[in-house]
Amino acid sequence: MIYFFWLFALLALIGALGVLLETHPVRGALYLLLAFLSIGFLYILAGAPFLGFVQIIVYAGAVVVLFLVAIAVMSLRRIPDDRDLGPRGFLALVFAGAFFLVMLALLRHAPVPAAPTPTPGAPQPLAEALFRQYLIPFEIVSVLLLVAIVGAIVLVRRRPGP
Amino acid sequence: MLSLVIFLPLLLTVPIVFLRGRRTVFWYTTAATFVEFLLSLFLLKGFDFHMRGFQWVEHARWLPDLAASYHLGVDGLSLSLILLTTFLTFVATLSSLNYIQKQVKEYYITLLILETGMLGVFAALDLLLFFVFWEVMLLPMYLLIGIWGHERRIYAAFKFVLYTMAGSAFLLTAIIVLRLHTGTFDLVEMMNRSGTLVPAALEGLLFLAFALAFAIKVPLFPFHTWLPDAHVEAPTAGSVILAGVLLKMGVYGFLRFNFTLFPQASHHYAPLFMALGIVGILYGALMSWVQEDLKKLIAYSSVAHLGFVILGIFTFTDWGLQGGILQMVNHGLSTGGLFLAAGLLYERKHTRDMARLRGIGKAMPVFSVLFGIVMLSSVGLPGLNGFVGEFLILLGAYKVSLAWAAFGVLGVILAAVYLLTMFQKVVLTAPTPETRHLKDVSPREFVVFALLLVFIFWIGVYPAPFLRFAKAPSRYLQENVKGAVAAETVPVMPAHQEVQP
Amino acid sequence: MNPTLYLLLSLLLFGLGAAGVVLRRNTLFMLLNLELMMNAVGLALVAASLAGLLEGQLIVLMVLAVAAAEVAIGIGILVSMVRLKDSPLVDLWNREEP
Amino acid sequence: MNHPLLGFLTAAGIVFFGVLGAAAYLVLAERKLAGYFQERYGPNRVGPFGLLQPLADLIKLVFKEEVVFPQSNRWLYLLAPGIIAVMALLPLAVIPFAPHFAVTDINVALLYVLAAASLGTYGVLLGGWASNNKYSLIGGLRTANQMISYEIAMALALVGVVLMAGSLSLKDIVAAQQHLWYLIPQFLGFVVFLVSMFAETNRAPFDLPEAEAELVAGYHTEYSSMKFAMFFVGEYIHMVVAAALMTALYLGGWYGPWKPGFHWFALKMALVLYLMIWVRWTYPRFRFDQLMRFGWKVLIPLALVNLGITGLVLLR
Amino acid sequence: MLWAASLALFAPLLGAILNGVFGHPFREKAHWPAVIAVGISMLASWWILGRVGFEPVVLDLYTWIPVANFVVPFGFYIDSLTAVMMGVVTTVSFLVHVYSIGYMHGDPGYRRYFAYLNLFVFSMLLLVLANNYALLFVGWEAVGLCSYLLIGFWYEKKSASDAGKKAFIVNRIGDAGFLLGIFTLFATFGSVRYDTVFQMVASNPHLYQGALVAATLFLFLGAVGKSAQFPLYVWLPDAMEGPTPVSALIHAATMVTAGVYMVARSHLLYSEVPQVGQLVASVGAFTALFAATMAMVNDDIKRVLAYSTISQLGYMFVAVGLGAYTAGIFHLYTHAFFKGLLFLAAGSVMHATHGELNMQKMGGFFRKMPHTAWTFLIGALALSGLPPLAGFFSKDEIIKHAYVTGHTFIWAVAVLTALLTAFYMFRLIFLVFFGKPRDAEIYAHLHESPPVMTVPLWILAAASVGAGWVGIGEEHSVFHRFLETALGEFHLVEWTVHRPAGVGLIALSVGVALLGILLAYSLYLLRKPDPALLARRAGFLYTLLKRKYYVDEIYNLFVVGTLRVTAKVLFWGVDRALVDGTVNGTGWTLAATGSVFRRWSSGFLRSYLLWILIGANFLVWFLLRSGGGH
Repeated sequence: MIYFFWLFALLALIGALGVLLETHPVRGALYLLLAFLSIGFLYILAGAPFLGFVQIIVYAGAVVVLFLVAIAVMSLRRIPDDRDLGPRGFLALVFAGAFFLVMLALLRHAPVPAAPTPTPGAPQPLAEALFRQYLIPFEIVSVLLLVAIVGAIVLVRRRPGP
Repeated sequence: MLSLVIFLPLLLTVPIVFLRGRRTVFWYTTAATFVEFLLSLFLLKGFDFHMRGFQWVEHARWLPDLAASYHLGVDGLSLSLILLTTFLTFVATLSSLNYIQKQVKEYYITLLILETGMLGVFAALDLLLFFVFWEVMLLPMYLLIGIWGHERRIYAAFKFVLYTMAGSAFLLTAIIVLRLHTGTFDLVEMMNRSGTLVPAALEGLLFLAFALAFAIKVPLFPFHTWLPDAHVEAPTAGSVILAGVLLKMGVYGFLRFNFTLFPQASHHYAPLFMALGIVGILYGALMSWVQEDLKKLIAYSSVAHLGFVILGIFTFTDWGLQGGILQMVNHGLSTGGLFLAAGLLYERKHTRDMARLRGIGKAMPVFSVLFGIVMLSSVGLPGLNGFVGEFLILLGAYKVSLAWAAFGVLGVILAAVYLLTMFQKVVLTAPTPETRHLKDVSPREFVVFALLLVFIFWIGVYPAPFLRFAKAPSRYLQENVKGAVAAETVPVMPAHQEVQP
Repeated sequence: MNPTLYLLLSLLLFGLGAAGVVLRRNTLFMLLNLELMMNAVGLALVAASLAGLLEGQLIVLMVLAVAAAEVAIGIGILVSMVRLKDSPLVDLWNREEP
Repeated sequence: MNHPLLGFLTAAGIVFFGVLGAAAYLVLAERKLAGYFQERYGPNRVGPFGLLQPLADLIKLVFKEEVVFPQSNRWLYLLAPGIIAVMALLPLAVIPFAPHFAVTDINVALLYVLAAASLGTYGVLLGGWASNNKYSLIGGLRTANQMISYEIAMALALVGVVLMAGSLSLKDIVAAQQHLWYLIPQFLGFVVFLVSMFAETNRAPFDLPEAEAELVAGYHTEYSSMKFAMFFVGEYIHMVVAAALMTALYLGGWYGPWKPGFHWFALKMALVLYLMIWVRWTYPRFRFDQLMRFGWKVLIPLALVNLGITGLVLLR
Repeated sequence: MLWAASLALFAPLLGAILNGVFGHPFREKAHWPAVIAVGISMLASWWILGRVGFEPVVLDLYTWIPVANFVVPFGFYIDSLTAVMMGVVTTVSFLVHVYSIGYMHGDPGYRRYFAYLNLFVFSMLLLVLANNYALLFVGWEAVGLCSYLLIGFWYEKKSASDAGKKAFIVNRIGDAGFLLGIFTLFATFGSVRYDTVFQMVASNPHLYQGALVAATLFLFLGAVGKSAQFPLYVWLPDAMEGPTPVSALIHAATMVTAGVYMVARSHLLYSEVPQVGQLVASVGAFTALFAATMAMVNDDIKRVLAYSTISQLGYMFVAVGLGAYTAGIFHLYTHAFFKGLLFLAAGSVMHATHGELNMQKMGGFFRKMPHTAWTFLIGALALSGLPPLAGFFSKDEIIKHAYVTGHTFIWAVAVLTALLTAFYMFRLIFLVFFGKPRDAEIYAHLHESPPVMTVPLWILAAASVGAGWVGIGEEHSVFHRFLETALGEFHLVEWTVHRPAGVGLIALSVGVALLGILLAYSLYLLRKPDPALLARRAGFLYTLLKRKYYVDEIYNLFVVGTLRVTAKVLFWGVDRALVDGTVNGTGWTLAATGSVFRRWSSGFLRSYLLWILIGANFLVWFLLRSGGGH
């Protein structure tokens, strides 16, 4: 069971690196797809199948498709040297690394307790919590989504005139 | 009734929006300010000049939880200034027919709002209400200078606002501290409890805070640099009102708040402020002597005149106080006249530089006579209004000590120096080709000056009715300060006996 | 299977994502990395749920919804950027030093 | 350790080959039925009544020449048909063909099915993109749009069923239909699910992407031989799986009037398949904008209404 | 009595308003309203002169300034002193008005001139009639104003308007002192009314010794300013820029005498403080001598007469200073007539020579202008103090009084000045009227002035002769007894020494006068010791006198110059640099700090992202430091 985790973790990392380094848009999107799928499976492995499949449906199924469609529609080409390795890029790497180390220190400083073996949770308790204590956030998120939809449409609508 | 007087100009601004044409708006506003002047005269009916307290009092709920109330009232001092305000605004409006070409409607609306602000300041008996009106009055003035001013108007308007705001910052803090100590904003209540109003140490501090805000407004010596710039850049009407009324608010503040609420501190700091007054007189006179710009010269001359007033009121003698209060009205008239003349010249020659205004005596004889009389009233020639005030102030100063009077008298000499030099440069020289064929005073402009001259001669020859305004307030202030000083230990309630003139 | 492993992975992913966003000049890849960062956060939350905090999963749902909305708007912006400047490069939109 | 895995593998093998065979013969059945609908015989030359026709087709496709043109993303070009085929097969793992016979059962089975459906879009999209020509690209995009839009409608319809059954696992859903097929209470849901199934499988009125007339052959224009076969077979497998799903969700699975068993399941599947073929050869094709408008403005609201009604009914 | 006084006072005011404001219709004949008004005023004054009784008449019209206990009435105080003054003022004014008709004929500002003249008469009468010091001050300054307007009458000429301004400012300095005097009086006596003040001083004289000294000194400072005594005399010579009739009226007969009148009016105060009196006398004496020296060398007729006026005023102050108030007023009375005559005669000379005043360019005018010449001669004789004429009686009385009261030094100075007076007057006569004409062109155009000018000259000449007789007999003369009532106890002041005054004294003064005339005769007519030669040998002394002791230059340099420099320094230094500097300074520093931060938001999008990342780091690092996590 454990080696499944390492497999998917590795795949996720490959995906992430791919997105980081790849210049060709479609290939970049596909690396991302790989990362999303592996994270989805990791969710399932972590005892949250509902979450895992939702992740797969939403991210892998819709978001990356959206990216691909966008790339296709705008016929984005590969931009060879779009990586900025000047002083700013270097600083970015330094601070990303620093952030990682700092978080690590924080992690070590406040270790997360190792939990009992995860029960493959059925969706019931999750649904229970979602619609009882957390009803309001649920409603707010729905409003947010509505706004996002309207926003996206307005943003991209071809305005008459120049 | 008092509220009507104060807020009528504000109401009258509404119809302006619907009028069309520069002339119609002009005649409408002139009529409006004239009606306002008549209405303020109505306040005189039944006004008892001997009564100590306030009359035409109006008291209404405003901010009960802050213990601030809409409390208006008038005594001799504020009534004289209210009449001066309405009269000067009327004269100023009358004089700004062809001076203002752009945004005419907005100009007249600002003027009327300014009038409301000013009247409010003089009638407010509630510290918070006073502060509100104090700020309300500031904005239209800023607009007047900022929009309809001349070349460096933005700088001047900005400086004007910054200076006054700095002052009012201290003013506000002092009012709040006072509110915390006395539990109310109401001035009358505080007056009844004067003496033990605020612990002694704090009294000095509060006095200085109030004094700073009013000193900037007066303007006293170190804080005066905004005045020349503001005057040079302001349009004629703006200058007339700025000199005629706004400067008096500083003095009014001293009389109404500093002396009534902090008698001990007033007495304690009197020599300092008298010295500042003297410095103002001499410094103002010297400054105006070397000026090339006509309006800047007149501005510095009002610094000198106001120095006289400050010298007068801080003597805490009957003559000093009554002289000071009368001199405020006189200064309004004479300096107002000077600014009108300067404005008139600017309308014709579009310059304030005396070098180019040389020798208008020949071309404009009538104007020269009018300008001469106003100049002489400003010099303080006996028989005209300036002399009566100055004489009393110096008399009061002499009562305090010969030295003060001696320095004051120096001011009288210097006044003659710089004003005559100016009059000689502008009027009494051979006309240059530029000034040879200038148009003399038009009937409307003549009426403007005539209005001023009537009062200049009247106060000069028969000042009694005007001195009556200041009788009761000065008596009260004098007793208040004397009482507080005498009773250093035991605060004595000011005796409430009737006073024989 | 313990949560620290998950957290470690999510940290790594987040770091890579963050570096990516700042490094890449092409807006598309910035958006991709951004999505990656959001997922890394999801992962960390799942790790938390592993450690017993059930609400973790719930929050992941929320994060997921937000991320989806964010992509929609991101792609919208990308489209209008390309439409205006014919290239997805971010640097075209820098405001010169006044 | 070996016991559960072994059982799992044998069941998977049975289902896989069973469906493969069914798909092959479904192709033949479609061509035969199309012929009868148009009053002509279908293929009857190869073997008795043309029964060996699918075998013949298979051999033909396999030996066709691999036409491969030079272009950058070869891997995607090759991967696309595989995705479609695999994604089509995945749902079979959770469908309960017989009372005690199902490859496996997970409590979020329906989500698993939905996931498979949504991943399916990639095959089409990547296929269109990789074949590097405008028509296939546009075809690919249109298919992707269509599948995503109808997926939403399908998901909402399924929610109705889940509400009634109270569980996401197909076994439980089928078990819950013992007395009352969900066809009746969820009729609206059934209609929406049926229509979206047609869209998901790109068949009949919704087969715009590879509509011959305008877009030459849609996303699989550039594919030939084995790869084309994968596409073609994938489509038919998808039909079979769709039918299986429909029977499991709405037609009560293996329940029947007398002895419930697999034979009822097979019968209902056949009926559904017949319905699909029948619809294909009668209805004209949708225009793309009509298709999208129908999907968003008719189907999704209908599904929501159905959801509303079931919710109200259940609540009371 | 009230009616007469008000009539006398307000008639000229009415005339001034008529001419000034509504004068348009009169344009050419503007002199009619003016002359009539002064005429009425003169008649009223003579009527009062006749009717004035022993007790002063105090009348109050209305209360001018009622402030607490400082109550200033607008009222009259009429006694013999007032009557005499009114008489002198109105008579001389009337004659000057008539003379001006001719003199100012054709001047564009004709109407304006007569308006100012009337205004002047009104102010002078107000000054004389006032019944309290404050109202006196009003008249005092009003007269100053009129002199400013009249001196600067031809304001196109820069020198004229400058002279006007100078006159007003110097007067103002004097008035400042006067003001302080009034304040001291009010402070000590609680009122400024003559009657109350005099009554309080009379009742207990030694009570207010200190205050009285201060008051009298300040008042005298005012008198110095107004009557052009040293050091405030500088404005009088320049005042000659104005029209000559103005000089005659204002700078000979009336305004300048206001100072003497004021001292005479407050004789009770000055008698209480003899030491101040002595100061007044010594200042008077010094000024007399000082002015006389300058008159000797001056070549401008009007300037010479101006200096002679200053010198004669010095004599009057000597008189009132030493307590001989009546003598002072008597000299004032006679001086008004013959100095007025001299000025008007000089005016007619100027009229004839079209404005030429330089004596060096004249000579031998006697034949061409007999009337002017003769009247001028009479005036000069009167001024020098030869027996039958007015000058002798009044001046001699002062000299005698100085000797009698033991002030030998002042007496000596007085006699010496008498000599110099005779000398410079006859120098003028011999240079102008006798000898050979030095400038043919001027001499050719000479013509006698029209009768309207010469008739007043002859009237004044007669007055110069006859005026003196009134005062024959010192204490017992008609004039003295008349003024007795007003100036009260003549012998109030007991001087320590009381020497008998023999006839020798009179002989000495007449002799001195004749000596002066003889010197002038020999020097300027016979040219035995040629004046030019003398001048060169005198060298420095001569140029010193010529340049009027450089007094004007000194004033300009020290007083005006330093003030102007300090003003400039103050303006640029304090106003601009210091105060404005700080204000603008604060503004500037704020802007500077602002711009530092502006650079930080560079507009480079991705650097913002970087900053976010850095920010996140610090956030977490901070969380770590503060004992992160529970």
